[in-house]
Amino acid sequence: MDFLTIIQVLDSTVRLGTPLLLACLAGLFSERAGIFDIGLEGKMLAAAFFSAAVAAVSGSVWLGLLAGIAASLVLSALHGLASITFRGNQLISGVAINFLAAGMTVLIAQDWFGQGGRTPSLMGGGRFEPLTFPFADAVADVPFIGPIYSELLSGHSILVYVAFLAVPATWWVLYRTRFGLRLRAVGENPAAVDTAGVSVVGLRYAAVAICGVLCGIAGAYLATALQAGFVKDMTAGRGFIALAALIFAKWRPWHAMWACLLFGFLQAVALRYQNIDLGGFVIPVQVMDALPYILTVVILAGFVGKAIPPRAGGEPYVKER
Amino acid sequence: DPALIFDLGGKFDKSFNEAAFAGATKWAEETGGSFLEIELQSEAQREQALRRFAEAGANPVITMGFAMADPLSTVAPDYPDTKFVVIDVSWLDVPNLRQVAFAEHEGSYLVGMMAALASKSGTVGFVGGMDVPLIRHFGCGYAQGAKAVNPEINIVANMTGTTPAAWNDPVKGSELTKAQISQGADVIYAAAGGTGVGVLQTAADEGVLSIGVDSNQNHLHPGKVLTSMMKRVDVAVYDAMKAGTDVETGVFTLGLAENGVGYALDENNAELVTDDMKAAVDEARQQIIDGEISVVSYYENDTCPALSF
Amino acid sequence: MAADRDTGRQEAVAPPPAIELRGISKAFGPVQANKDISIRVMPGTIHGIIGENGAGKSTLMSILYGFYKADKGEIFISGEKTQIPDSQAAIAAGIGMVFQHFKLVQNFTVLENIVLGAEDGRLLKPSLAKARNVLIELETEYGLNVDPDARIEDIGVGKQQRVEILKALYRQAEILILDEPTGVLTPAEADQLFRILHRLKDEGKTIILITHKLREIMEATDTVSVMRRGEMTATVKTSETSPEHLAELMVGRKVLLQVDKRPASPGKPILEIENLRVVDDKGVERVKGIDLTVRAGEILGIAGVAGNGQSELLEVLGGMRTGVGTIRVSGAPLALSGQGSDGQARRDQQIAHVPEDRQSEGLIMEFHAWENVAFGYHRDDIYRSGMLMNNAALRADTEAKMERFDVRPPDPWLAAKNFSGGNQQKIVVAREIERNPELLLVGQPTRGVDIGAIEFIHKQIVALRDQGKAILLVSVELEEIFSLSDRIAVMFDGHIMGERLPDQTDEKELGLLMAGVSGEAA
Amino acid sequence: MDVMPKWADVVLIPLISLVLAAILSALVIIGIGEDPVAAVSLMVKGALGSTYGWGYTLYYATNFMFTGLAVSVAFHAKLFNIGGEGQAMLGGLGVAIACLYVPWPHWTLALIFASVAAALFGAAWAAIPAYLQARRGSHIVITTIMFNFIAAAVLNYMLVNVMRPKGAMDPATARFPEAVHLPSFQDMFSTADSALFRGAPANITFFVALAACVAVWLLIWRTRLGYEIRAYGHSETGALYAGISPFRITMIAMLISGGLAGMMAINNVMGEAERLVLNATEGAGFIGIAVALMGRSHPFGVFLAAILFGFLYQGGAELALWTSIPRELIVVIQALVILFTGALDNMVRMPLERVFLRLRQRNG
Ligand SMILES: Nc1ncnc2c1ncn2[C@@H]1O[C@H](COP(=O)(O)OP(=O)(O)OP(=O)(O)O)[C@@H](O)[C@H]1O
Ligand SMILES: Nc1ncnc2c1ncn2[C@@H]1O[C@H](COP(=O)(O)OP(=O)(O)OP(=O)(O)O)[C@@H](O)[C@H]1O
Ligand SMILES: [Mg+2]
Ligand SMILES: [Mg+2]
Repeated sequence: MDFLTIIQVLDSTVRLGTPLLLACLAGLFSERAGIFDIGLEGKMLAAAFFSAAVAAVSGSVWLGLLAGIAASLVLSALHGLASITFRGNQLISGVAINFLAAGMTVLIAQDWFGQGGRTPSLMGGGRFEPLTFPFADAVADVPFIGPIYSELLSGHSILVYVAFLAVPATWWVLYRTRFGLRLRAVGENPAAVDTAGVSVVGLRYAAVAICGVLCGIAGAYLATALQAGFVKDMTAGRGFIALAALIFAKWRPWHAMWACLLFGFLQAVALRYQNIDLGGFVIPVQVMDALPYILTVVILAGFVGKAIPPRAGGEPYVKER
Repeated sequence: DPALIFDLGGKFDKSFNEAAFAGATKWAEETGGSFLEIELQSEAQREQALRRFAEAGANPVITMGFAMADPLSTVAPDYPDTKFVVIDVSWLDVPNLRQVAFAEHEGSYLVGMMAALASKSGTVGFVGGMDVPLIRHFGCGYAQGAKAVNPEINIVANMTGTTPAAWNDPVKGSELTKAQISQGADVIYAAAGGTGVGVLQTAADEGVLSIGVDSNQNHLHPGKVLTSMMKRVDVAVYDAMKAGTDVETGVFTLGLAENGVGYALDENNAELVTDDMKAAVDEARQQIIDGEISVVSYYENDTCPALSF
Repeated sequence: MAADRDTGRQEAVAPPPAIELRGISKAFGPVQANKDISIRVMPGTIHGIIGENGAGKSTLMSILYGFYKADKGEIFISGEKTQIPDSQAAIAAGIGMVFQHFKLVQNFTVLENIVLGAEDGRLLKPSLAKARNVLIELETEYGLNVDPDARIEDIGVGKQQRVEILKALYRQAEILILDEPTGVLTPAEADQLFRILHRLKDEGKTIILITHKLREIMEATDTVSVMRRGEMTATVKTSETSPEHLAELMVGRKVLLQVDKRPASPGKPILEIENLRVVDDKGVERVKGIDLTVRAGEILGIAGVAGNGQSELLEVLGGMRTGVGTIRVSGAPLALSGQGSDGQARRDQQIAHVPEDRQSEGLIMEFHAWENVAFGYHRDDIYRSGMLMNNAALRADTEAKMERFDVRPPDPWLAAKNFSGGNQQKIVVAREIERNPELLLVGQPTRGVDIGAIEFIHKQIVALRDQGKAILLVSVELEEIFSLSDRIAVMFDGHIMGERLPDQTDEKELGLLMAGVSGEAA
Repeated sequence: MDVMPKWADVVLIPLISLVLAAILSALVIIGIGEDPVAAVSLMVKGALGSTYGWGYTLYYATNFMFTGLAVSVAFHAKLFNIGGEGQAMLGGLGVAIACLYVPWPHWTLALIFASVAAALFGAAWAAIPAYLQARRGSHIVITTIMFNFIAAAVLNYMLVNVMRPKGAMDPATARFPEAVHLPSFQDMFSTADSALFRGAPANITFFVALAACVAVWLLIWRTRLGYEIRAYGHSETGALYAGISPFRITMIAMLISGGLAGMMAINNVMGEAERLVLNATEGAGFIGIAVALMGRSHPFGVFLAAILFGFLYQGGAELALWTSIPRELIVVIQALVILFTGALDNMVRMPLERVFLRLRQRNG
C-alpha cells in the first residue's frame, strides 16, 4: 500500500465514518441520559429523506438540512413521548421508529415526487459542496504533508467538519458544563437528579432532542452531501453500526470518534481490496465484505473489556406506581 | 386484464422492475386499459400472487425475474387457460408460458467496448450490486467487450455487498466509485440498482464517465454518462400486454438482433460518443448478430474468460 | 450559652412551628400510605419519627420534600402555607433530606454529587471550585470530612451519608430530614452523626429523624411521633416516655427489647478457618490471612466497620467468591476455587447463608414468594417431580414457612418486592434456618428491619443455636452483636483484631478494636 | 396490589391500543388518497376470511413464533439476542444440507433430522457471541449484529459458489427431493370435495412451532433450568448467591435461543420454498424482536403477537394484490401497531387505571 493509497483509504474512512460518528454522538447523548435508542437508523433515514426533499423543492441545501433535523426531531419527540412521558419500553419504541421511518419516507416520497420513493437529484445549491481549504491546491505537491492537507483534511463537506468538531463539543458539554453534569447524572441515577431539584423529564427530553438534531445532520449528510438525493433505505444499517460503535466506545465521546473511524476504516479497506489474490487462491469477495464485522468481533473480544452502560439506561424513571 | 408481478426489489428499483412498470404504463396509457400489479414482499408471495391473479382471471400474468422460475413451474400447469410471461427465464418446459430472456452479456459487451474506447487511462470499472450470478453475467460481458478493444486493459470489478441492502446503498456505491477512480478507472459501469445512483452521481462529481444500466440513464447526468446498457424489459412487457391473451408462448431470447439489448445514444451523450466509437461498436454489434463474434455467457460454466470474481 | 438565650427569647413570642403538616393523605394505587396526617415540628428541635416497616414514614417525608405529591393536605413552613410540588420547591423552602436509600450518583465524585442541581452558572469549573471551598468550611465546621475527589462507589456507606448531609448543608437547608440514617453506620459513625445533629440543632436548624432504634430516639430527640399503618398515632415529648412505651405504641403490643437466651454449650468445632486470604473484584486483598473456629451450639459474632473484609469472608464461605487458605466444615475441606466452590456445593455441605443484602442477593425481587422459598435449593429432590419442578410442593412449603415465621401478608403469590423489608428478611431467614444446616452464615440479619421483626429473627437464630448448630454472625450493629453472640471477633482491615466474650467487654473496647487500635495497646 | 383486574391488563389494553393503531393507520391511508375502510376490510377478509387466508397468516406466524421465542428465551436471561436473523440463515443452511445430501425415506424422518440440523446450525451461530459475552464480556448486542452480517456473507458464499446447481441463475440450492416434502395444511385438511387451505404455505411446521411454544413455556416456568435462567436474568448477584453459574446460563440460554431461531428454517426453507434461497429469512429475525417484546417474552404472548404479525403480512399481501397501495404502507401499519401496543401501552393504561381506581373506591 503506497502512501497515496493510504491517504485515499483514510479519506474514504472519513467520509464513511462521518455519518456513523454523528449518529454515534446522537446515541451518546440519549443513552447517557438513560434513554436507549435503537431508532438512530430510522431518524437518520427520515432526515435523509426530508433534507433531500426540501432541498430539491427549495433548491437550498440549508433549508434541507433544517427540514432533515426537524423530521428527526419529530421522531425523537415520539421516542420521548413513549419512553419518558409514558414510560414505555425504549427498545420497542426504537424498533417502531425504524419501521415507521422506513415506511413513511417511501410513502411520502412517492406521494410528492412520484419517482418511486426517490427524490429528484439535487443540483447546485441543493447539495453541500466540498470545502477547499486555503492553499490546498498549492501545497498538494509537497511530499507527505501536501496530500494529507489537500486530500485528507481539505475537500470534505462542511458537515464533516461539524461532525468532528462535535466530538470535542460533546466532550466539553458533557464534562465541563452544568447541563452535562446533570445529563450524566440522570442516566446513572435519575432519583439523585430529581431530589436535587432538577427535572428528570426535562433533562431527558433535552437529551433526546440533541440526539434528534445530530441524527438529522447525519441523515442530511448522507442525502445532500455524500449523495445528491434520497434513495429508499439508503441508511443501509448505519444506525446499527453506530450503536455498535457507541457500545464499543463505552459511551465516551473521544472513544466514539475512534470507534467510528475504525468502522469506517475497515469498510474503506474492504471496499478497496476485494478479491485479494494470495498466490492463486483468491479470497472470496464475501470474506472481504464480512471482514469489518469479523474484525469488530475480534477486537471486541480481544482488546475491549466489559462495556457497562449508564446504570439507569433503558429503565423508565418511575417514582410511584 | 393483464397482471404484472414485480420482484422483491419493488417496482421502483431503478432497474428492470421499473422498466417493466414503464412498459406496462405505456400500454395502459395507449390503450386505456388497466392492469393488476403487486410488489412482492416475501418469497412465499410468489406462488400466492401467481395463483391469486390466475384465479381472478388475469391474463396474461407477467412476472419478473429468475426467482419466479421455480414457482411458475409448479403453478402454471394448474392454470392451463392462463398465459404466463416471465422475464429473465429461458429454461422451463411449461406450455402456457412465455419466457423472455435477454442477452445481457451482449449488450454489456458493447458498452464494455465503448468504455475501453473512451478510457484514456487504460483502466475501466464495474460496480455490481449483490454478488449473484446475474450480476457476474453483466460484468463478464462488459469485460469481454473492453478486452476486445484493448487486450491490455485493466478492469476493476467490485460488488457492493452480500445482503439485499447492497441494492440500495448509494453511499457505498459512491465509495466504490471513488476507490475505482483512485485505481485509475475513468469509465465505470454500474449494474447495481439503487446503489448505481451513487455510482453515477460520484462519477459525474469526480469528472469521470459512467455507464447506466437496464433503462436509459443518460439523462441523469447529461454529458457525464457515457451510455447505458439498455435491456428492453419495457418493450417485452409492453408487447406481452398488447398481445393480451393471444400472447405467444415459448422461449424468446432477445439479443442485439432483436434490439432486446443495446446501448443508448441520445442528445445527452451525443458529445461523448465519437463517430469512431460508434462505428466500432456498431460493427461489433453486427458481427455478434452474424455470429462472427461470440460473447461467452457467464452461465455457460460459471466462469468468465475475461474477469475473475 | 447563646443558643439557650435564643430559644428563650423565641419562646416568649411563640414562634410558629418550623414545619406544620395538616391532613396529609397519600395513596399509591390501592395502598393508603398516609392517612390524614397532621404534625407540628418546632424550630431548633430534633423531632423523631418511629413506626414499623411500611408505616408510611418515608412516604410522609418524601411528600414534605416534594418527591411525592400528596393527594390531600397542606404544608406550612415557618407558619407560611407553602406549595411543594417538587424537590426544587422544597430546597427553596430550606428543606434538605437524606433518603433511606441514598440518592447519589455512584460514578461521580463527592464534589460533583454535592454541586449537582445547585451549580452556580452554566459552567462547571467555577461551581466546583466554589463548592470545594464551601465544602472545606463545612468540613472544618462540623467535622464532616470526606475526600471531595473520591468517587462515591469507592467510599463506604458512612462516608456516603456524610455526602448526603453535606448536600443538604450546601443548599443551606434550615430543616434537615434524615430517613433511617444510622442503619448502615458503625457506632462510632453514629455517635459522630449525632454530635453533628446536635451542633446543627444548636445553630437553630430543625431536624426530623426517622429511625427504628429506640435508643437513638431516647438519646437524640426532643419530641417523638409514632406512626402505624399510615396514621400518626401519637406525638410525645421524649423526656416523658420510655423505650418500652414507644415500642408498644409502634407495634401495638408489648415487645421484648432484649433477646432472652441461655448460655451456650459449645460442642465440637464445625467451622475451622486457617490462614484465609481473599482478593476482591478490583484486585485488592480484603481478607489478609485469618483464623477462626466456630463450634456447634455457639454463635460467633464478627464485629467491624463495614468494608473491613467481613463481606468477603461471608462470600467465600457462601461460595460466591474465591479465596486461598483452608476451610473445613465438620472436618471436611471446602473447595475455595474452581469446581465445587459455588453456592450449590456449599449447600450440599450443609451450609446455609443469610446474605448481607437481601434485595440483590438473597431474593429475586421479581419472583413470587413461593419461588424465593426454593432459591438456592431449587435443585433439591423435594421440589422436583420428574423433569419439572414441583410447584405445588413449593407453594405448600411456602405457606407453612410463612405461618411459622409470621410473614405478613402470608401470600405465597406476592412478589418479593411487594413485601416490606422486614418480611423479606423473614422469608430469607425462614428458608435458610429451616434447612437445619450444620453451619449458618448470617450477614446483617436485621438491617432496616423494625423492632417487632428484629425480635422474631433474633429468636429464630438463637433457637437454631440451641439445636446445636454453629452460627457465624456478621453485623455492623454492636447492639446486635452483643445480644446474640456467644463469642465476639473483631475484624479490621482484613485481620482479626481479637476475640472477646460479650460479658467481659464493652462497646468502648470493641469500638477501639474496630478502629484498628489493638486491645493490648489500648 | 394491582389496581386493575388482570383481564383488563391482558385484553382491554392491547385491544384499545390496536384500535388506536388502526385509527392512525386509517389516517395515513386517507393521507395517500385511499379508502381506509375498504383497505382494512380487504386485509381482514384476505387474512382471516378464508382457509386460504389463514394458511398464509399461520405460515408467517410460524416463522415469527420461532424467532419470537428465540428472542424471549435469551431475554429471560437478560441477553438481548439481535442475531435471530443470522441464526435463522444458518438454520436454513443446516436444513438444506440435511435435505439435499441425505436420501431420506420419509418426510417424518427428514423433519426430525432437519429440525435437529437447523437447531444445531442456529445454536452454533449463537455460540460464539454467547461465549464471548460469558468469558470476555463482549457486548452481545454488538456481536450478534456483527454475526448477522457475517451470516449473510456465509450464505451468499455458499449459495453463489458452492451449493448452486451448475449454470443456474438463481443463487439458490436445487429443489429438495420429493421425499422430504412436508405435508401442507392443504395436504392435511383438504377432502375430496372441499379444497381447504388451497395453495397456502402453512404446513406441519406450525404444529412444531406450537409445540415449541409449549416447550419453552415448560422450560421457562416449570423446569429448574428455566428457574435458573429467570433468576440469572433478574439478578446476577442473586444467581451467584444461589450457586447458579453465569457462564453456564449464558451459554445455555443463547444456544437454546439460537436453536429456536434456526428452527424457523424448517418452516420457510423445508416447508415452503423447498430449497434454500438467499433471501430466505426476510427479516423475520428482526420481527422476532418486536414479537418477543410485544408478547412480553411469554410464549403465549409470543404466540398472539406472531399471529398478529402474520395477519399484517398476509393482509398486506392482499392489499398489494388488489390495490395499488404501495407496500410500504404495510410497514407503516406494522410500525404503528408496534408503537401503540408495545411502547405506548401506558398511554392507555394510565387513564384506565384511574378509571378502575375510581370504580373501586366507589364500590369499596
Ligand atoms: N413507590 C411506591 N409505590 C407504591 N407504593 C409505595 C411506594 N412507596 C411506599 N409505598 C407504600 O406506602 C407504604 C408506606 O411506605 P413507606 O416507605 O413510607 O414506609 P416506612 O414507614 O418508611 O417503612 P420503613 O420503616 O420500612 O422505611 C408502604 O406500605 C407501601 O405500601
Ligand atoms: N414500587 C413499589 N410498588 C409497590 N409496592 C411497593 C413498592 N415499593 C415498596 N412497596 C411496598 O412498600 C412496603 C414497604 O416497602 P419499603 O420499601 O418501605 O420496605 P422497608 O421495610 O422500608 O424495607 P427497607 O427498609 O429495607 O427499605 C412493602 O410492603 C411493599 O408492598
Ligand atoms: Mg422508610
Ligand atoms: Mg422503606
